[in-house]
Parts: sequence; C-alpha cells; structure tokens
Amino acid sequence: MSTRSTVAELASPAELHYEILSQQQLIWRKFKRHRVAYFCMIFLVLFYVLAIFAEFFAPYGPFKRYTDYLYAPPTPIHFIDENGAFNLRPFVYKISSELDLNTFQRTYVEDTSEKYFLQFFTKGEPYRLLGFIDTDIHLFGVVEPGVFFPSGTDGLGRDLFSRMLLGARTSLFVGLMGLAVGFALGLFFGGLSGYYGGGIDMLIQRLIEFLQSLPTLPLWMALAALVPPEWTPIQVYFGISLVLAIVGWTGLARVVRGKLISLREEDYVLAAKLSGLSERAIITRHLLPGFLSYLIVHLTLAIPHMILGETALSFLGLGIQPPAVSLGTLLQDSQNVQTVTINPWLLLPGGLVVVIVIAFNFLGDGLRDAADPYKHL
Amino acid sequence: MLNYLLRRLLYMVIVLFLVSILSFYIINLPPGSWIQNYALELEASGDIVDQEELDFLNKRYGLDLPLHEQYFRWVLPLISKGDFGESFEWGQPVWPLIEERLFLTMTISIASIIFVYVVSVPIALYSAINQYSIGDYFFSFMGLIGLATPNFLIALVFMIIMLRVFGVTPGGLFSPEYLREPWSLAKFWDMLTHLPVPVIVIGTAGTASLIRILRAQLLDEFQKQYVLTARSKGLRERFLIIKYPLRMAFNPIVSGIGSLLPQIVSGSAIVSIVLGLPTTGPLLLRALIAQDTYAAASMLLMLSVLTVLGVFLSDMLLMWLDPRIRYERAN
Amino acid sequence: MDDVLLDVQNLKTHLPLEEGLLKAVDGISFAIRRGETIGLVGESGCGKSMAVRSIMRLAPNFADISGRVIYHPQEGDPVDIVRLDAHGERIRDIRGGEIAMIFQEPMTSFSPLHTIGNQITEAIRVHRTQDRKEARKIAIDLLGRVGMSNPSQRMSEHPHQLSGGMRQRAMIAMALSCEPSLLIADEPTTALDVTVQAQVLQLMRDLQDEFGMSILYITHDLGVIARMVQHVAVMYLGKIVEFTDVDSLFYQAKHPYTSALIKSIPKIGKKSRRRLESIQGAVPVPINRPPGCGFFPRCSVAIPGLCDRVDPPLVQVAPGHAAACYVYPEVAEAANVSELEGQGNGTR
Amino acid sequence: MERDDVILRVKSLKKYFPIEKGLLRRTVGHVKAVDDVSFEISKGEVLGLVGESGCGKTTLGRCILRAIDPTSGQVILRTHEDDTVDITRLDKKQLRALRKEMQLVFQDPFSSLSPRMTVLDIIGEPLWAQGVRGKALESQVKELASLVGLNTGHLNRYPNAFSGGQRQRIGIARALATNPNLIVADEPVSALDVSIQAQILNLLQDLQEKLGLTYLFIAHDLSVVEHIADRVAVMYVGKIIELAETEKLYLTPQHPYTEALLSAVPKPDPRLQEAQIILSGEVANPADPPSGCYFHPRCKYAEDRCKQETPALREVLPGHYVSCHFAEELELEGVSL
Repeated sequence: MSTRSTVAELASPAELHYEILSQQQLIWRKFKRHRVAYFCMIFLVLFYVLAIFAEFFAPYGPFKRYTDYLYAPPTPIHFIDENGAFNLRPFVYKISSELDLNTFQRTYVEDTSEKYFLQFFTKGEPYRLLGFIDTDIHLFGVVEPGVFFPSGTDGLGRDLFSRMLLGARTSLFVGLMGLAVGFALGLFFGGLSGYYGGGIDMLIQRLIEFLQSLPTLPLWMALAALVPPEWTPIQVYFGISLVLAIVGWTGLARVVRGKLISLREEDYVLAAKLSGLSERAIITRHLLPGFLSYLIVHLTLAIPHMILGETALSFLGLGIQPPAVSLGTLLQDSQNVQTVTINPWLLLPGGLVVVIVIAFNFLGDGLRDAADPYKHL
Repeated sequence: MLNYLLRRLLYMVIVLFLVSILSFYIINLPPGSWIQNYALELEASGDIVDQEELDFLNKRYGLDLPLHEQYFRWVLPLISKGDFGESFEWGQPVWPLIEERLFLTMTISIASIIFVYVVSVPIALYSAINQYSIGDYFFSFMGLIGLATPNFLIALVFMIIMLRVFGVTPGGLFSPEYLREPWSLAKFWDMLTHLPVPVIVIGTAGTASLIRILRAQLLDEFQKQYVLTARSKGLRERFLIIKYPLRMAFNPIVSGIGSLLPQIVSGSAIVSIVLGLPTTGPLLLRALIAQDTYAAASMLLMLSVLTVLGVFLSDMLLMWLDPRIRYERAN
Repeated sequence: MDDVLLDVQNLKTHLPLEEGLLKAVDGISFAIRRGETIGLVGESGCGKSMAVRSIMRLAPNFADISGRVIYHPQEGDPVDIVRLDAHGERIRDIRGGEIAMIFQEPMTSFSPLHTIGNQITEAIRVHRTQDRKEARKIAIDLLGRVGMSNPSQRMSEHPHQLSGGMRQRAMIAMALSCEPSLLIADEPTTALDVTVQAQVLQLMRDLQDEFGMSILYITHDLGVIARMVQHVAVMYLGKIVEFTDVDSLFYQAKHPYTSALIKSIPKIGKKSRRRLESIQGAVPVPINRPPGCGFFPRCSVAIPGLCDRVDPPLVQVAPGHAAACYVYPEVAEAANVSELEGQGNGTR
Repeated sequence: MERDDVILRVKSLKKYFPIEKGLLRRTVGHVKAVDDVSFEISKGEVLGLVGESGCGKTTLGRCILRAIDPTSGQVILRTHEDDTVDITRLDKKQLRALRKEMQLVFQDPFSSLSPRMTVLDIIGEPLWAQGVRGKALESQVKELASLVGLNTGHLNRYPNAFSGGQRQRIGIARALATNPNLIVADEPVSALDVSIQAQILNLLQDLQEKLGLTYLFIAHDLSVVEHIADRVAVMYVGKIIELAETEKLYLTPQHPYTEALLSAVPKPDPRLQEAQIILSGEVANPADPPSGCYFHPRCKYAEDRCKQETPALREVLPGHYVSCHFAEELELEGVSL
C-alpha cells in the first residue's frame, strides 16, 4: 500500500509497460512524443550546421563593405516582375540610394530597370571552410553589380545576414566552450561534494552558496575586465567562456551533488555495495548512468544562459570585441536608439538570440520530462 | 532559534569579508593599474605626462604598495570609520559618489521585486487552475519569450516603441528640472513616475521565471493529500486554494528571493546602462574599466551587502511563514 | 429499507488515460444503513479508494462518473450525488457535514503550515457555527474525546509536532466535528504501528457507539475487517465480487477469489510450517482489460469459454450473500449465458 | 548456549546516531537505534526479528551486513571455509571479499532493482563482482532464475516489465547468487499485495528447506514472522526484550510488551475478537528514552522498580530470554486458538 496518487495507485506504471524497452528507449520514446521539443532539437541541429558552415551559407564575407549601401534595408525578393509576369526564379532589383541633403539621410529605392536573379553556388569572396578547405563558393548570391542583403546592412555597409551567421557561430560555441569548462568544474566539485559528504561537502556547499549570493552581472563584469585588451580574438573568446563558466558552474554542481546523494540512498545502489562491487564499479555501473540523463537536461538548459551571458557582456563592450563578430557585438551596433529606430533590422540579431534561447529551453523541458520515464504516466 | 540567528549573522559577516577580498583582488588582476591607464590616456591625448604628478598620485593612493597592503589601506578605515576611501578617477570620496546611486539601485530593485510578485502570482494562479487552457498557453508562451529575451534588448525595444509611438526618448529617473535638485517630495514623486519603464524591463525575466516556478509548484500542491482533505471538509474551492496550495507554494517562492535578488541587481545594472539610469551599474562599469579600485570594490561590496541582506531577510520571512522550518531550527 | 442511508447503484468511474481507458470502478452497487459498518476490502488497484472518492465527488476532474449514489438525509429529500455539481453548494454541505472522510496518511492529510486547531475549527465553521469561540470549544471538546491529552494546547500545535497516532486521532476528531451520518475511513490505520492501530480501531468503535454514525471502512487487511465491520464487499478489478456479512465471509466464502485470499494469509497463533495456499499470478492492471471475469486468469475453478467471455453479475446465491461467479447456477442464469456456454463448448 | 553450528553471533552490538545542536554543532546526545543487542543464529535456522517502526530492527539488519558501521560490538560470521570472522573489524577490501557470504533481500521490489539494467545483469551482479563473466555468468543466472520461478526466457528484459511479485523474485535470486551463509530479509513481503505475499513466503520457505539457508527475517507483521521463523526476537527501542522459540513466544510470552503486541494484531476471524490489550501512549523516543525499563510508562504491570532499574535480558526458561523484572511472577497471555 503506497501513498502514490490515486491514478498511480490504480495502475502502477511498471505494470503498464509490459514491454521489453530499456530506459534509454523509454526516454527517447517519451521525448519524441513531446512534439515542440523534438522540433526544437531538429531546428538547433540544423542551426549548428548552418553556423559551422557559416561562410558557405553567407552570401558575403563578414567584413566586406559596400560603401554605397550604408544602412540599407533588407533587399526585397520578387517573383513577379514589373510587368506582372511570374518568374519561377526569385530575383532582386537593382538598389539605388539617394542622399537627402536636408536630413542627410539615405533612402533606398528599387530600380526596376535592372534585375538580378538569385543564383546558387555562386562564386564570391574566398574563404577557408572549416579552417582548411579553400574555396569561394557560396550557397546563394546575385551577380555583381547586383546586391542582395537578406537582412540589410549595418552602418559600414556590411551584410548583416552574413555577419549574423558568423556571429551566431561565435555565440553558440562560446556557450558550448563555457559549458565544457563549467561542466568539468561542476562535475568535479559536485561529485566531490556528493560522494564524500562530510567536511568537504560542507566547504563546497558554502562556496557555492557564496558564489550564488553574488549578483551575477557585476561579477561577470569584474571578471571580464580581467581579459587583457591586447589579447587576440581567439584568446578573448576563450577568456570569456572561462568567465561565464566560473560563474555558471555552481548550478551544475548542485544538480550533480543532489542527484548523487539521492542515488546513493537508492536501494539498488546499496544492493550493489552488498554484492561486493568496488567503489569504482558502483560509480560506473550505477551512479554515472543514473544521473547522466539529468546531466544532459541540465546542460541543455545551461547553454542558453551562457549565450545570454556572452550577449550581455559583448553588448557592454566587455566581452568579445570587434572586429570579431558575435551576436553580442552585432547588437552593440544597436545601442543607439535613434539609429535603431530608423534602421530596425539592426535588431535582427537580437531576434535570433531569442529564437535560439527559446529553442534550447523547449528542448531542455522536453528532455526533463522524458528523463524520468516513470514519473508521469 | 537565537543560535540559528547568530550563526546566520556570523556567516553573513564572513561572506562579506570574502567578497571584499575577492572583489579587491579581481579588480587588480588585470595587468596595469589606474595610474598606468591614466598616463597612457594623457599620452594618447597629447598631454605631457608629469612624472612627479604620477609619483604623487601613486603615493597618495598607495598604488606602489603590495596588493595586500593596498587592501588593508582600504578595508581598515572601512571597518573602523565606515570610510570607503577615495575614488582615483573622480578624486573625491567614494561614499558620497555612490550613496544616492545605491539608494536608487535599491529602490529600483525593490520596486522590481514587488512588480514581479504582483504580476506573477495572479497569472500563475490562473494558469495552474486553468491548466492547458488557451490563457495558460498564452501566458506560458509570453513567459518563455520574456525569459529568452536579454534584458537590454527589452530595454531597447521599449525605447524604440516610446520613440516611435510617443516621440519621446525615455531614460533617466528624473525629469530634467529635478535632476540637480535636492531631494523633496516633488522630486520623489517625479522619480516614481519614471520608475515603471525600468521596473517593467528589469522585472520581465524574473516575472517569467517566477510564473513558471509558481505554476509548477501549485500544480504539484493541487495533487497533495491535504487538498483532498480540505475538499472533503466541504470548503469552497476558491477559499481552499488560497488557504492551502497557494500558501504552501509561497514558501519556495519566498526562499526564491535569494536567487531572484542577485538576478534583479544584475538586471538593473545592465538596464541602467542602456536606459541611462543613475544607479550603480554604469558607474561600476566605468570604475572596473578604469581600475578605479576603491570605487569598484566599494560598489561590489555594497551590492553584495544588499543581496546578502535580502537573502537573510527572505530567510527570516520564510521562518515566520513555515512552522516546520521554525520547529526544525529551534531544535 | 427505510433505514438506508446511502444507496450506491451501478457506480462507474472511468478514467481516460494516455494508455487507455482505466475502468477504476466498473459498476458497483451496495447500500449502507444507518448505524451500520460496511467494509470494502480489496488489494491495491482494485478501485476501492476511487469508489469512495467518487461517492464524495472527489475523483479527478477528468474522471467519467456514472450510475447513482442516492443519499438519504435525516431530513429532506434524497439526493443523487452523481448528479450534483462537483463544486456546488449541495455537495459541499454533504462533504464534511453529512459524510466525512479520514485518510490513510495522517501526515500528508494535514496541511503542515496550519495549526491542528485551525484545520479542525475550519470544518466546524463551515457546517455548524460561525462563532469562532464556539467552534474552538467544540474542537477542544472533540480532541479530548478522541483521547488527546491537553487538548487546548494541542489546538495551537502543528501536525509535525504530533506523532502518527496522535495525528490520526486529530483526523478523526476533525471528521467527527460536524457529527456526520456517514464516516468513510480509507485505510485509516495502514500507516500505523500495530499497538497504535489497536488504539485507533478501539477509538473508532467507541465513537461509533457514541455518535451512532455509519462507517464505510476501506482496507486491504482482513484482520481489520474481521474486527471492525458487519457487512463486507470484496472488490477485485473495479467490481464487487462478493457481498455478505462478515461471519459468512470468513467461514463460507462463495467467490473463489475471496476464499483463496482468506486461505493465503498467514494466521497468527496457527503456527505451522506447512505452505500457505497461494494465488497464482499477479493482480492485473485494469486498463483495457479483456471481457469476462477479472479473476479468470488466476482462478482455479474457471470455466474457459464462459468466464473469459462474459462478466459474471453479482447475484444473491444464499440469503444475504451475493457473489459474482459462474460456479453458482443463479449467476449463470442472471447473466443469461446458457446458450453462450454451449457456444463456448462448441468452439473448443 | 554455545552451539557449534552457529552461523552468526552478534555480541553487544550498538549503533548510536549522534544528535548535534547549537552554534558549534556539539553532540548533545545520541539516538540509540541499536542498544546492546546480542543473539546468535544457527545454520539452517530462521530467526524472526519483530518490532514496531523505529525500534531499530532495520538498523540492526544493516549493521550486521555492515551496510552501516556499528558503533561498537561484534558481528561474528562463520564463512564457507569454516573460519569465524568479526565483520566489524574488517577493512574495505576484506569486507568486499566477504560480501558473498551474506546477502540482503529488500523490502521495496521497485527501488531495489536498477531500472537501467536487465534482469540478467541484476541477478548476476554479485557473481560479476566475484569475477564471473560471459557464458558462465549467464548459465548461473539462468539456474538462479528458474530456482526462484522466473521465466528464463525473460532475462534480457528490464525490471519495468515485471510485476511486484516477480520483481521480488528477482531480488531473491540476486541474494542467492553467491550461495551466502546468511540472508537478511528486511520486510520482504510487506510491500506486496496480500495475494502475492503467500507466493513469496512460500518461495522463501521452499528455498530455505531446499538449500539449507539461514535467514534473519525482519518484519513488523507478527503473523508472517510466526509462519516462517524458528525462533523470534522482539525489539523495543533498540533492545531485544524477548527471544524464544516461535511457538513458546506466541503461546506463552514472558514480556508484557510481547503480550500486548500479540494481542494488538487484528485476527482475520470474526469469531476470535476477544478484548484486546490496548497500550496507552506510543513507542518511546529512542533519543530520549524513559528511565529504567523503557516499556514501563506503557506497562500495566509496572512497579517502582521498573522506573529505576533497567532489566537485563536473561534466560528465564531454557532458550527463552526475557528482559523483565517480573517475568517469573506474571501470568501473561499469548495468542490462543
């Protein structure tokens, strides 16, 4: 006679699944049932692919300046031409700019006399794919002198879409880097704390409480100020992920500790101990597999924190510095409210951040629900 | 009980002591010092660098001393006289510099917390009672967006909307005519009218996460046996939900202030920078970049004092609210 | 049948779950008379808890309840509880005021944040008096009557300050605070130690003598049944399979499940190292269950082709003794399965 | 009572949990969960250990297996090699080597089986720990599975595909894997449905007879213990207060607590509902037990002496041990038929 809720009492979950499924299979099946999370996972995987091969998917190089097109709005794509004829192939018109001499503002108009069809696998600016394949093929583009800026340009006439893809790569991988470091720290301290308990546990718990009681952003700011300005972008990049990790590992350590402690209390772990298993065998056979799924869940939910952290720091000018591109540095351009009000597409990187973070959150939620396949019936 | 209180207070003092050491060292970790930055700046702007002046400043601020001695030069007067020392950058005592800003930081933080609670409790209650309704989905989705959007982006969007729709540039906490005025009732009122924008911006993320937590907590509590007991007594549904599950769900929420507070203080720092609010945030950023040690360390310390104190108060509140904890700690 | 207090007729509680339809309660009928104690006995998952929750309209919102539960109040017209609005005023009057309930876990049944006094007087103030002082007086008096020392001090204590037995006493005091005509006790002593269980059981018997209420006693413990009740309904897989007085149940059980159950429990004072007569198999889950008698797969006298095809109805097979099993011709007759039986034999 | 076929000898075993308090977490007292317990079990014997919740019976079981370290005392186990080993003095390595000699059957058939392992791996774990691998492991597990009545074709399934009763069989098979000298069964049937209990009790009994197993059978249900045990020990607040052959203990108890306990069990027979002995109050708090005999505040026979003097466990009749000052004088009633 247990005290489970009424429904559970009527049908204990274990007896419902008269199936030969392993825990992993159950988790996976339950996860797939969570439609939104499943969709978000596919989206994120695609997006990471997009980011890894950013130069290929971007029509232009990130630093290529089109001085005739400062603050150009997103280029409209057309299927139907000026005569009302339908073209299967999308095209853009020539864009010409006019400078209003009274307000000193540029306005851009489409010049319907010239049109440029969108082409695939066009030759463009040369780049080095994955750091070792030299090529100049881009997925799409238009023939010069036509221009195609899917998300407009910034104040220096650089294609925002291309910069966003590259910036997303930086931000997404800073998140992962920070996570890797934070993961190591969290696993180490949490494991120490949960496994040995006693004095070590006390000490580490106090340390975590201490770190968690500090306001994050000022701490980030202080730590980020540590990164010497003369560092190369790559070094800064590692530095920032380190900063994010130093602040961010505490949550993970708590999860690891809590899970370890609750797992150690499980009867089946005691059974393993009484079976004469060595400590190492208990850890690898029971404890690690036991909290692996929770770890994955936590990691998934930690990535967006890292991304938001990077964005905030770079936005303040403390994180990744231009000319390196990240979503944060791109948003730095939108610090001036006047400029953004006139050129609202400068906020698109922000939209991208929101979408990525939401996707990670949904994914994490789905994984969390699935991680415990017996919890909810 | 008294034992517990004493232990907590002792612990607070230790934490703050550690914070003071930590912040002091972190600020001084980057290579160079304020003097060097100052000299470089002068050089860059073409001014003549007066070595004598630099030496004088070095002496005056003790920048030539080893770091731990510098620390004691700062912390000893702080403990004995409450003197925060002098800001290198501004050439004047730190305390008057940050006093008002600290007060404003605190005001904004408290207002944000109140906002967070006032908004999220009814929404969470609605969402939990009407689980899986359209309203529930709507609020969940809005919450998710609020959670996923960086604070500064919300601030930016807010400003753009204000500019586009109303044609005004929001920002600041005071109307220009009160900016340099001494405090008065009118100035206070003026501040209150300026509060909503930053408070909403800062509070959004906190509201979103609180709705999530509270909703889950409430749904959990609805399943509890004691709710069934209350129903079996013939209580009105609305009455019993407020009396039992909501009350119960409040405990983790109150203890959540502990994690909400650092978040709010962080949020207020960055939002202040975007919206140009005269809080500690922008000043801290400058002080950090300039390695203005005393000013930066003092601000970090004071912000920590605020959060640690807030956590302590929320703990006391929790003890008052939850007889189990009271009982446990009394023993 | 003038003295009938509660008449349950063909009560069904079906829960649509992701895995299928859970027929937690699948057509049960019984009646409780005034002052009588009825036992509802069954193993976990047999639907006994869901049955009483349905009677109180405390089943989950998504549950699909049908049948009739006619409650005959002391004054006024009978009401069919199933037809009432689950959150309406009438059912709230009945809950706590006319039918009260005590639960298995005295720890979780109280809110840990409110004092015992607060939680008891609350019920009194809903049903009996608006006056705080009077409600308090009634509560203190009740705590004394359930055997709690120093009742006025207990009023301001919180549940975690009381022991399990004391909490269950407080729970009983709360249930009796409005002098209900029916007390539903859902495994009230399962979580308690034997010596404390003995105290609580004795207390409930004494209080029944004093208050004269009917008791519907739910348990899986046949020992408690033998001690506490006059009539017993045995449940298996959402159905009542046997209904009789307690003596016949233990000495002349008619349903194979009941007799097997009684034989399978070790009895104290009958030391013998002979094997117990066990029931094979496991208790099935009542989700998407196949037609026929639920006990069929575990039954030693099952008739294939009959028992696994048509549910046996609960039919009187001896005076005051009903069973749902085809070994009794009355049951087969009532189910009208004589032709079916022929068919079943033919296909074999 | 020195017998040479003794498998387990427990001598003055104590387990005190410290109570810490105050600013410096000073130890201000102890919860005496197991307080000076001594007994022995012979080969092939079933010793029942009964008591109410919090009396220390589970802690005692765990101390014997050294799942937790006892505070003091000796636990002497006879191994297969006929050595006698004091388990409390072993270091980690020696202890691991000795694990195969003693095993535990758990109460909860759900939490005691890892949801991530197949039944083959679960049952085989003690063998795996001994270095048995591959085919040898598999064939031994198959043998064990059929011994406890499991379908050997289902060994590659996960525990979630089994019912509570089957899961308990898996747990029993695991406990038998290394052919242990002693099996501690901690409430092995109390989490099971009534109709399943008999299956598992029968199984335990059959295995005991077939393999000559020795059980320490811990339970709160006196009828279950009576059914399976040769001798029974009754615990109250960390101490054994009575120990005797099952029949003697049930028919002629010598301790007032045993008498009350037996009387409190609801008998599944409406014709046997004589007046019960209703004890007042509740089990004493092991952190702050009463003076003298721990049972005196609830004992209807208590006299002044009981408040001051703690009675020792003594042999009042051959093989019948009681800790009551007045065991000889009292005429106590057992369960009558």
